[in-house]
Formats: sequence, C-alpha cells, structure tokens
Amino acid sequence: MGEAISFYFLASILTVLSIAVVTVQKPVVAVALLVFNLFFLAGVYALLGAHFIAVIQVIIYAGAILVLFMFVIMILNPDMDLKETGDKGKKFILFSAVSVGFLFFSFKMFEQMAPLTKEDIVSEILEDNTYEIGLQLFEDYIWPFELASLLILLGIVSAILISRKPSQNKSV
Amino acid sequence: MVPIEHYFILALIMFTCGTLGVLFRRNLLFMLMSIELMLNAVNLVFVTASSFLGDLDGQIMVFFVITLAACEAGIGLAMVIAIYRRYGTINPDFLKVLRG
Amino acid sequence: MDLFYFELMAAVVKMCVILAMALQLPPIMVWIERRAGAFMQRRKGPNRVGLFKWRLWGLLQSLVDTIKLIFKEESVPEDADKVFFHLAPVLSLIPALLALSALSFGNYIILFDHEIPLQLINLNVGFLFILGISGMGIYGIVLAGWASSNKFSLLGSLRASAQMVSYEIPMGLSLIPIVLIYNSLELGSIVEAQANTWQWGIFLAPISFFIFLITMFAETNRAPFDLAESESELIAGFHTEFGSSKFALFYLAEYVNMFTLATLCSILFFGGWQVPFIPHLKLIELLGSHNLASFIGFVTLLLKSAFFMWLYVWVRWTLPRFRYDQLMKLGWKFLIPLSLGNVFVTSLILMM
Amino acid sequence: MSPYLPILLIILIALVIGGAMSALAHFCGPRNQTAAKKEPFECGVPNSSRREKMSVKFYLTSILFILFDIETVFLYLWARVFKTLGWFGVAEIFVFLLILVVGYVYVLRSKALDWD
Repeated sequence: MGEAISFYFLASILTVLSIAVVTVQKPVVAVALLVFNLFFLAGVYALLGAHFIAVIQVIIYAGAILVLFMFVIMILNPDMDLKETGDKGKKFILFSAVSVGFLFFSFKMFEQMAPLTKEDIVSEILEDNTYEIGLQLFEDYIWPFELASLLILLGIVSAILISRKPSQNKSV
Repeated sequence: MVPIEHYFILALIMFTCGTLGVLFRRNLLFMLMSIELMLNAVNLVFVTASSFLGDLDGQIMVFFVITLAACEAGIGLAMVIAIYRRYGTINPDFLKVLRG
Repeated sequence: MDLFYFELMAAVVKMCVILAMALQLPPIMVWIERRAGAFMQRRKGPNRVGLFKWRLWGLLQSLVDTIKLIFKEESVPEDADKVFFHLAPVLSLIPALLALSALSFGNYIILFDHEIPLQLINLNVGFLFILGISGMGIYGIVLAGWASSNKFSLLGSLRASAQMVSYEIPMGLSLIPIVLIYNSLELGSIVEAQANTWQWGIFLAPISFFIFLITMFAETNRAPFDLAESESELIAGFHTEFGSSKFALFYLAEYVNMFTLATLCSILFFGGWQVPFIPHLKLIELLGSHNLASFIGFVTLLLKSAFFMWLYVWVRWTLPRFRYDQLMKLGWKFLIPLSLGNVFVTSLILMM
Repeated sequence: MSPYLPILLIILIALVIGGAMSALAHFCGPRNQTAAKKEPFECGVPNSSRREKMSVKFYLTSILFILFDIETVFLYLWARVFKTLGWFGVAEIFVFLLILVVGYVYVLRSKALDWD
C-alpha cells in the first residue's frame, strides 16, 4: 500500500520533470529540474530496495555530474543562443513518427515479455546490500572493474586535452 | 505491490523524453542533458529487473553505466566549451563544419 | 498500523528536537563568535543587550539581531532570476537539515516497550548519505550566485563551489580508513565499536583525522578557507544580494553544516556518545537505567561537538586567510595524495 | 515505517521554514524601492557586463572532481568488503589505484590545476 502510493507519487513527479527538462527554454532551469529528477529517481531506487545505488545516484549524478553542467552554464554566457532552428513542419512529422514508433515498440515489448510468474519475482529487500554488491563486484566483475579505472583515466586525459586553450595547442 | 510493467513504463517515458530531446533541441547542452535522461531510464530498468529477480548483477551494471555517464558528460561538456570558444555558438545547425 | 503511528510520532518528536537544535545554533554561535573575537582582540564585544536590568553578558544580542533581520527591507535586484533568487536559500537549507538529521545522536531509548534509536534518518548506507547530501548543498550556493546577476556574486559562488568540490574528495577518502577499521558504514555500529577509549578513531587513524579536520573547515567555507566571501575582494561572495530573512536562512544553513561536520567528526574519531573511559554497556550497568545512560551519552556527544564548534571560532580569529591558488594546491596536491596513501597504508597494516 | 519517510518530512519542514521566514520579512519589513536599490551591488563600478565569462579552470576542477568521486565510491564499496576479500582485494585495489595515479600524475604534469 505504502509502496504503491510512494511509487505513483514519485512516478508522476518524474514524468512531469522529464518532460519539463527537455522543453524549458533556459539551460539553468533545465539543469535544476534535472537535479530534482535524479533525486526523485534515487527515491524510486530506494523503493526498489537498491539503497546503495540510490545513494550513489545522489552522490555522483545529482551531486557531481550536474554540478559540471551548472559550471559549464556559468562559464559560458548563460544567455547564449536559445532560439531553435529548423523547419517546423519537418520537426512535427519527425516528432509524431518517433512517438508512434515508441508506442509501437513499447506494446511489442510488453507483448513479447515473458510473463513473470510468482516464483520468478523474488523482490526481497536485502538488508545490507552494500556488502552483497561489493562482494559480487570484486569477485565476479574484476575485469570490468579494472577497465572502469581505465575509462576514468581516459576521461581525465581527454577532458584536459580538449579543454586546453587553442593557443596552447599550437605551441605544443 | 506495483507490477513490474509500471516501472518499465516510467523508464520508457523517461527514455522517450530523452530521445525527443536529443532529436529536437538545437542546443548541445540540452542534447547532453537528454542523453543523461536516457541513461537514467536505462539504469531504472536495470535496477527494477535486479530487484524483481533478486539478482544483484543489474545493480552492478548501473555502477558501470554511471561511470560511463560521468566520463561521457565530462568529455561532452569539454567539447561544448571548446566548440563555443571556437565558433561562438552551441547550436549544432550552425556547426556546418562538422558535416563532411 | 499502531506501530506505524507510534513510529511516526517518534519521528515527529525527534524532528522537532533536531529543528530546535538547528534553529538555536546561529544565535548562540554568532554571540560566541563575536565575544570570542572580542576576547582575542582585547575588546569588549557585544555586552549590552539584556533583559531589564540584567545584562546576561549580552546574550540577547543575537535574538535582537534576528528580529532586526526580519524587520529589514527585502530587496531583489532588478535583473535577478526571481524564482531561483527565492529558492536558493531554501535549497541550501534542505541538504543541511537532512545531513543533520542523519546523524546518530545516541543509543536507543526505551519508551512504552519500544526501542527508539536517537537517529532520525537511519539508512543502511550510513554516513555515505551524509556525504552525498552535503554535496547537494552546492546547488544552493551556485544558484544564489547565478540568480543575483552580480558578477561578484557569481565569482564568489563559483569559488565557493569549486572549493567545496575540491575538498569533498579528500573528505570522502579520509573516511575510508574508518570503514576499513570498523568494517561498517553505519554510525551507530561505528560508535559501538569505539567502546574502548583506546579504540577511538583518533588513535587508530590519526592521519584521517588530520585530513578530515582540514576538509571540515574547507567544506563549510569557514576561515581560513573563507575565500568565497572574502569581503575585501568580493563584497560578500554569493550572498551579497541577499538581505533580511534570506540572509538569515543562509546563515542558518552554514551553522547547521558546521554543526553536522563537528558532530560527524566527534562520532567517527572521538567515540560519539561513548563517555571517555566508561564503555556504554558499563554505563548502563552503573546507572541501572537505559534511558539515563543514553541521555548522558547524548550530552557527551554534544560536549564533544561543542569543542569542535569552539575550534571553528578559535581558528577563525587566529589564522589568516589562504590565497586561492594556495587553497587549490593544498587540496589537490597535498591532501589527495596523502589520503590515497593513507587508505593504502591502512589497508596494508590491517592485513599484516 | 520506511526509513525514507523522515527525509520527506524534513524537506517539507525546510520548505515551510524558508517560506515562513520570507513571508515574515515580506510583511514586517518596509518597502520603498528606489532605482539605486534595484541595481546589483557592485561598489559603484558601472555594471557593464553583468554576466562575464568565467575561467575555464573552474570547469577542469569539477571534471576532475567527478572522476575522483567515482573512484571514492568504488573505494567505499571495497572498504566494506575488505575483511572478506583479504589480500586478493588489496591487489585488485592496488591495480585500480595504480591506473588512477597515472591519471593523477598526468593532471599534475599538464598544469591543469595550477591557478597562477
């Protein structure tokens, strides 16, 4: 009962926020809404029993990645070119096509999805799933884990290379 | 008890919003934000499946997706800054240079 | 269903206590800061405002100041982003209060045959929640600077948030040895593991404590790291344009953050609600009452965090301000390598 | 009771406090706006470009923050299972840290963190 109320409450907020994020005019407003969106999504994760993922979502997504977006908006002129370009009619056709395609795809998905039987659905909320996740990550996912560090390394190097000033690039 | 389909529908709505944002917003910042939205929809599906099946693999995948998203956002935004400095705009329609 | 209502009642009561604690923080701390500053500079400080003929060492000064703040005119700059201008103080207050209520203030007490832990938000991810939530506090600052459309505000908010993100990493890394040693993320069980006074975090992980102490000052933008509001360069940083009640809200959030970190420090490194040299279980035996022991533990914790609050004031009136490049250098080139090495060495020692 | 319910309560209370304070100041304070009061407070310097471009260093700091933040989270996860994994875990995290230290050294060498 409580779960259903919380889920539909969060889901309606998330739906409204997701639509708002891609439709508002100002980038700052969009980022702020996206922060709320990700925060409430963390609530859904918590509802699903993924406490650790929920807190990671808050730490990394809401607390770090979106700070980066915020900084970029501050660094660039915030009132930069906001006008939308492109053919209105063409856009409308494309929009309807994508929407219909998605509806069709979703129906297909639910049609083909093997119905979960009562035995399949475990949905037990693990008491201390930080420990379980850690154990599984460090025992079964060694290589992806080490590769993730390589990915972070690549991220560091390329971000620095790209954001160098052009004048510096010439001298190198 | 909320059926699993409803979680998937929520994820689908978020993913669709993200896709439409990438396709229609003519602003690189909004396009990157929409990509974040899409990645989050994917994460939601992973977490839902993991919770309903009682299997933690899905949650570990979310970890890697978040790592990926962080790197993607970092590099993407670095490119946005570089493009803005070079061309003075972040509207992809004006960036004809990128079209071969 | 009865249990649900009982727990809800308990949560509401706990929330009121936390709110009372949070709301009385700024007046008392402002008074202490002014008096301490006066004491260190051989002045008198505020000592006039009192009740009728009793002066009370000027203790009522801050109360009067609060009333004054409310009766001030609220001015909103013309090009300000109105929505964010009104929202920003609240956005910095919410994370501060959330982090405060996730602290473990004591062992559980027993009321009507129910165990009530003295912790409002008790998640099994423990203090990671506090770290994550206090990271969200950046938005209040950034949006405040952005919304007030003042270039000094914007620069101040960017400085403040760059400083906060830089010191968040050493702070996170410095707490990993604590998890390694006590093998838990929950504040309650970390405190229980510190029953023996020689098992306190300060003795087992002194380098972590050192790093945490520095980041504690930097995260709250306090002197010597108060570059965000260095009044000689940036007017007042991100809250230049905020007057009257909004300024009071920022102040409230700042002091709540300070208190949260001070309490977190005493929980993780100084045994939390363990009375020194008397383990909690023994204290229960001695007193013969569970609730009384918990209450004494609560007071002990408050005394410990009061010490760190005093340290904040002390340092503020003692040390000069850093330069911005020195600040960044300290964070990135000294604290991060040190804390990474600390994690690794601690794990090696524990494995030996 | 779900442990997440108090979070909602606290958020609501914070909103109420913020709203109440603003409302109090709105009703109690005087209101006489002048043109000078509406200007941003910039010590009398004419506000030519009110939103200047800021240094890109801030951006570099925050991208490095994200990447190290993820590393911190991985380390927390490892710290939680450290006792169970033993030497194997230490070796794993050693390789992980080694790769990241390479990145860290690169950051230092590229002078991305030098604020002149």
